[in-house]
Amino acid sequence: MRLGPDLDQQELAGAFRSFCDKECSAQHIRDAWDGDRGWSTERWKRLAEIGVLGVRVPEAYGGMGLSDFEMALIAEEAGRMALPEPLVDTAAVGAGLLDDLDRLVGWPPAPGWLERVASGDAVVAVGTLDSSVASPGILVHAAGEADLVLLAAPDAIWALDPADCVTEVRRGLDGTRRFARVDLGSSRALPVVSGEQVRSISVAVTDRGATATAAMLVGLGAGMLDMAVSYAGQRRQFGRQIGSFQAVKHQLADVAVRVEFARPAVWRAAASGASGDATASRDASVAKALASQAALLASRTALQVHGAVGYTSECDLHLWAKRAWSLASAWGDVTFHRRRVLASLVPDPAPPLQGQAQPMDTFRADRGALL
Amino acid sequence: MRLGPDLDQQELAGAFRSFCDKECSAQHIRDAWDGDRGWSTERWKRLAEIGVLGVRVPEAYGGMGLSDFEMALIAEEAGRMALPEPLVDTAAVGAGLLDDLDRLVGWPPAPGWLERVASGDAVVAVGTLDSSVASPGILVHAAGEADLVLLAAPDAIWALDPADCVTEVRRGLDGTRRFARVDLGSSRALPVVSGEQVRSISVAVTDRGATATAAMLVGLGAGMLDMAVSYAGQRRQFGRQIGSFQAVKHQLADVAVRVEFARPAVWRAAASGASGDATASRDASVAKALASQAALLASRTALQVHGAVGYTSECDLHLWAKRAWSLASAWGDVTFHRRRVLASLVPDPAPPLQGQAQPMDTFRADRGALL
Amino acid sequence: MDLSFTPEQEAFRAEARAWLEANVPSVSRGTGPLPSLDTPEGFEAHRAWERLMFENRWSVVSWPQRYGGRGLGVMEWLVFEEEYWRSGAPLRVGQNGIFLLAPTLLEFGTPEQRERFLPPMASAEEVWCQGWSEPDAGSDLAGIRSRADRRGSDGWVLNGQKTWCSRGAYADWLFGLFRSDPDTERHRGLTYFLVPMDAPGVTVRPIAQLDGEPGFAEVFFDDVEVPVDQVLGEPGQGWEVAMATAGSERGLNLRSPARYTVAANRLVELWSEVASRDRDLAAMHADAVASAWIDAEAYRLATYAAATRLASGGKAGSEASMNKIFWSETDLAIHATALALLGAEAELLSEEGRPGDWMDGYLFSLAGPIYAGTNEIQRNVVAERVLGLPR
Amino acid sequence: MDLSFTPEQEAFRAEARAWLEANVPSVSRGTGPLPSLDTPEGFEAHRAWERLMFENRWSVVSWPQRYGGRGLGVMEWLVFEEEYWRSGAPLRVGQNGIFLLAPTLLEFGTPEQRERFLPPMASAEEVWCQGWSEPDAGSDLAGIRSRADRRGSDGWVLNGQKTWCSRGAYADWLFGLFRSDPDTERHRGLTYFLVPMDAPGVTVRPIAQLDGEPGFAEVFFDDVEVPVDQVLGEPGQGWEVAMATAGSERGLNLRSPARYTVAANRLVELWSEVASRDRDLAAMHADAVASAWIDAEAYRLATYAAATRLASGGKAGSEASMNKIFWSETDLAIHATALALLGAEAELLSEEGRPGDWMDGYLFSLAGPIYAGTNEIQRNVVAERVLGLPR
Repeated sequence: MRLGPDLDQQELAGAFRSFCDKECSAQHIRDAWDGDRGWSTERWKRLAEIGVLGVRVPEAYGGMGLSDFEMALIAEEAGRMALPEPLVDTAAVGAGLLDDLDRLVGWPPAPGWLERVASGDAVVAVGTLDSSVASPGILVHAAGEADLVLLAAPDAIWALDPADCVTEVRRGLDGTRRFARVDLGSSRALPVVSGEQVRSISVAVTDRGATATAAMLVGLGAGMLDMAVSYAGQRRQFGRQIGSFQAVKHQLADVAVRVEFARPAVWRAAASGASGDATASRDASVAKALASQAALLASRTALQVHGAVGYTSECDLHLWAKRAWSLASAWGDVTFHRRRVLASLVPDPAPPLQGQAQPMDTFRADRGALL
Repeated sequence: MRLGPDLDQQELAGAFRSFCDKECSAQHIRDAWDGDRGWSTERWKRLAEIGVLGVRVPEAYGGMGLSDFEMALIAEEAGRMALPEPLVDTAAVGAGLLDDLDRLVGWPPAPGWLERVASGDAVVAVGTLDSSVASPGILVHAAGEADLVLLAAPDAIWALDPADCVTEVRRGLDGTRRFARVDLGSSRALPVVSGEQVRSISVAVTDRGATATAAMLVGLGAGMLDMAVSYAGQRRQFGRQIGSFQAVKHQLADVAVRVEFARPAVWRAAASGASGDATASRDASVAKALASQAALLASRTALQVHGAVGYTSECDLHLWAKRAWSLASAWGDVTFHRRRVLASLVPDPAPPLQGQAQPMDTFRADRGALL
Repeated sequence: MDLSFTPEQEAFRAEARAWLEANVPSVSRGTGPLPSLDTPEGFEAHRAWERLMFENRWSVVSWPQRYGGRGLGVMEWLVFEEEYWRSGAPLRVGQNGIFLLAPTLLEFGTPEQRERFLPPMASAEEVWCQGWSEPDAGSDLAGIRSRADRRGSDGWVLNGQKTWCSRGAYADWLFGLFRSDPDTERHRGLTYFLVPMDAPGVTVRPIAQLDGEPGFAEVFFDDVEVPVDQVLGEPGQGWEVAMATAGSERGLNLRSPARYTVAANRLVELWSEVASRDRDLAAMHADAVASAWIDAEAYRLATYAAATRLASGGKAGSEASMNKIFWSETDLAIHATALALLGAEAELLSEEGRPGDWMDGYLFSLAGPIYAGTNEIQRNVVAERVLGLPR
Repeated sequence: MDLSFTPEQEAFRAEARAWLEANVPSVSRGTGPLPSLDTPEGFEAHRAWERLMFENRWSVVSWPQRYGGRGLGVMEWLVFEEEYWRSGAPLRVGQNGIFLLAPTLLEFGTPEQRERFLPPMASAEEVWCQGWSEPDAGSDLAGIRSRADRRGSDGWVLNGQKTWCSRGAYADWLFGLFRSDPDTERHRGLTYFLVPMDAPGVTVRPIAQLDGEPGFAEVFFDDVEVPVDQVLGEPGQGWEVAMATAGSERGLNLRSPARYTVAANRLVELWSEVASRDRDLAAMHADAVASAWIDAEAYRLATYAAATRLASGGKAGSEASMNKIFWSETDLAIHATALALLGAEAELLSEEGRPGDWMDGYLFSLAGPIYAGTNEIQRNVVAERVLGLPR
């Protein structure tokens, strides 16, 4: 039993942290807000160059051949600096699903797409559907900027050209996140694969999305905690640093506790996903519930500690806070995942939890719990 | 529009407060714990002498002829001193139901019982049932010490001799509260009244029980807050009174806020009940939810502020805290009443709330939410 | 104890409701909703709405008639507020003047000052912003360093900087605290000034809030000359005057319960919609929804109880700090619960790039525990002044 | 990263489970449950259980074999704890000695002290209680005033009073801190003593806890003579030695995750029963139940992560304070949620006058945020030592 990164893994995360420190400042994020797509195609190329986009692409296809676990370490660092690029969508969920389609289904285009992901030549967006019955269209993050849109239902998976299926793009409160309406009906595409074999692949999509997003939320929480601690150490009122007031100390200590106790759960979920453990779905939900809760508490507390300064968009804090709010409901919010955990624990799913083991409709079922 | 006690009412409450100060010390409560019935028959007589047991008994039957509102003011003071006698059961709920049976049903024995209540000659206990189908027996507070047990179902009301229906008496964590199992089946009694006309009388039983108990909880909360403030002003650690630490201050300030904002809701519920307002049930539930929440927060915080001292049964605090825990689930707990409020607000009761407007089974449906 | 309103109050309610229903800017009549009051066009649209209200004597019902009010009591004001919020009428662009400065003017102002300032305030011809906080004096308001120096017998000269002035980007006048005696510290030696924003030497820098709009501003004073009759109260008495305003800000005046009860009722409607789609999901949120609604109701009832005390000659005191904690947390709870029900949908912007109503309300509610003295400060006040805990 | 246990660990788990299943006092075998360990008969029954464990080498699996252990690592200890709590075995009457004093003895004790004290501690032949707090030194532990005066070359004399000594009513030995240098203040000049409770001059006054049983005691010292070899560590070094014990108390040693995961699983079972009766009521509590279970799981995972760091040569630090906050609040959440599900039933006493299991657990959990340094103190530690906020 080992739970935690080894030295190599720590080094990998540390190297990526240095990259983010240099290449993803708050000003970079503001530039991304102002841009057409919410993130930088140049930095995307750089992410490919340092290998991050191919972390979980097999070496044979130009990737690093690592697992969801290393991906989670990377995602935490990305969260800490609020990296705007669709890393989770493409490098974690997209690459993971393409890898499954290659290994388990033998879908011919998969290797090509995996190569393009690793080289930074393709953005992949992934959405999930409750059922394969065509819906009036669901909103999928980053699908508007993607080269490939994958949709996973319990009994079918589609690979779509965004040009055929995206009907509109909406902006979110976080300026780096754009949501495209994907209309399966209008694309008239046939599924890549369908039938009972699809279920476990689709469940893994949700689990991977939840876990990688949870990792990013832990990083966002840690980042906001750092900002608040730093501000509380500088700002003076009543002749003292406000961080010397017990009320401020205790609020920040509570944030530290929630963030620290979310991290091992993310590690566990990522490792369970990587090794296909029987508890992988429950572990992912545990991680996402804890990480969302931690990041929401961090955002709420950091805003309060910053006072009016934090209420301005001149202060960088809101760039992190809005990302946290968005990600807290992405890939299932706190309520969704708590429900899923409970459903996994009762032998015969009790009535209040029926139907909860299904992958969710990416958007409508994404319920958020802000503080 | 006036919401609050007038001068006469304030005076009534003030006089009763003086009585409690003199005749209900913590030592008196400890004596009650050790006694056979959990309270004092001598003090019961004294309560009758000062008129408190007949507050809402008509003057014609020897009472003060006042309303549920004055009763609530009295109950708050009783809560503040953690008075052990079954005041709510007999003087609020019992007298209220007997008054209804007299005025609305013309039940011949009602005047006699009301006279006995006012004179301190009778203890009345009241329980509620989901339906008139005989159950294996429900637990009713104080029924073991009562001279009359009234049971209210949506379609029938029974008046029982405790000797015929009480099958066992159980003790609670609060040593002043004893619960008797009342077996309707074994009593073979016929209802005093039955049919559709009963429903509103039975609903009023629940509302009156919830409101008077809420008043007592506000008093208990205020009492525990006083104890904690007083202790925090005396106890020194690190060379300072612990009440000078911001962490202690803020916890106690939060208790003060919750207690202060529960009180007007109790006034409103009591006044609505007294005047038979259309919103009386909702107002009662609002009051009980707020008061239970406030008293539970007060008990949790007072225990924490007292530290290990408060964890002993040598310290008086536990006498108040255990009463608060017990009353927080008596006559419907926080969850029960929140559900009832929500059910009253949605025009067509939404599925999650069906069946919630019924009076509850006194015991099984009493769900508590401790902090 | 009497929970009913008088026939006069009921008639007043009916009149207010009818007027508001006929006049509130609305989609159905093609007159609304107004653009955000933190945009230039929105500000002017809100000003026009205030003027219409003033012309019909709805702007300041509790003020004396001579200043444009109806001379009504606090209960009638609460009734009006219930109807105002119920009607979905716009946020009040003049609120800082009407609800914060006006009570202070009525208490401390000279007859001439009241005549001069109250009517144009009520009509929003002159919109006021508050100039209290400074970069180093936020929660610690007594740390004010902006200076007022006496110039001759008939004037003062102001220098310094104020910040977080809500509506400051577009306001016409500012009321603010300045240190008039340089040898004093903390609460002493402050003076309360009324300053036109177009006075020479005043510079405004708008600041974008969380929603991206310039909801507040920094205001710089560079040798701004102010005549002596623009001092409110006595020179050096500024703290005492300001505390009267702060009581209004935290207490009943600024935050009438109706805004929360209306929001709480909307929350229940939202929940009811969710319940019709997903019964169990709704049940999982039922506790939070009910709790938020109950707290809004508690605030409403506590306000009636406070109004009852005031009507009997009682005086508002440190309970204002309890109010502030309670309404700000209730507001947050209502909006956070709504966002939880909406899920990811909550974060979508409109085509114009504006947050949806619930998100907008949530962003606004986040400021509640911060402005008018952070809730941490209010808890200190409750602990020390209400409970008597040692400082 | 390897989430599986080694074959040796799995074999150890199986052995532990089999032994516990065969030996844990149980209703079905007519051997349990044991009476409360705070009653005289319960104390002796728990002592006998510890002796049985010791005889089968299950009492202290992570200790060196020479003292009665199996010399196993922290991971094996966690496995054993999981099995122990899973089996429903009794609370450990010797826990203060085994989990708090023993690690300190192993770090600071002389070889003779270890030989003398560890084996009878492991067999519960000698049960230990902690003598740290004093009436005026609770959270402020450095305020200790009980004195140790040197008498000749081979002994000390103790005077003063200790309080909140858990198990103090029946314990055989006490480990405690005394001020050995009267001229010092706060953390300096303290010495860590090991004192037999039957020494002349020791008086014990049991104190009833919330459940009415004497779970702790006051202990008075009146010229109690103690030889020099009953000092743990160097004279004057008591604070440093004590802090090692405190780290164990707050951290991993005293509160292994298994007790919470077992309680959380029981909570889910309870919820599941409620769900079969009232679907909507269960749904309204689902969030709290899931949240409590998830927090217990988070504590378990965080403990494995900490054990991984320790196994790689890392050292436990101020994270002990985070642990203490987290396990105490998780314990409270689990039990409070259970009581909410049980409703009024929760408060009923048994025929013997004892609280039910969930209420008993709730009462116990209420002490969690208080003992071993209140959570307020722990939050100070986290803020100042982990986050580096100014003192």
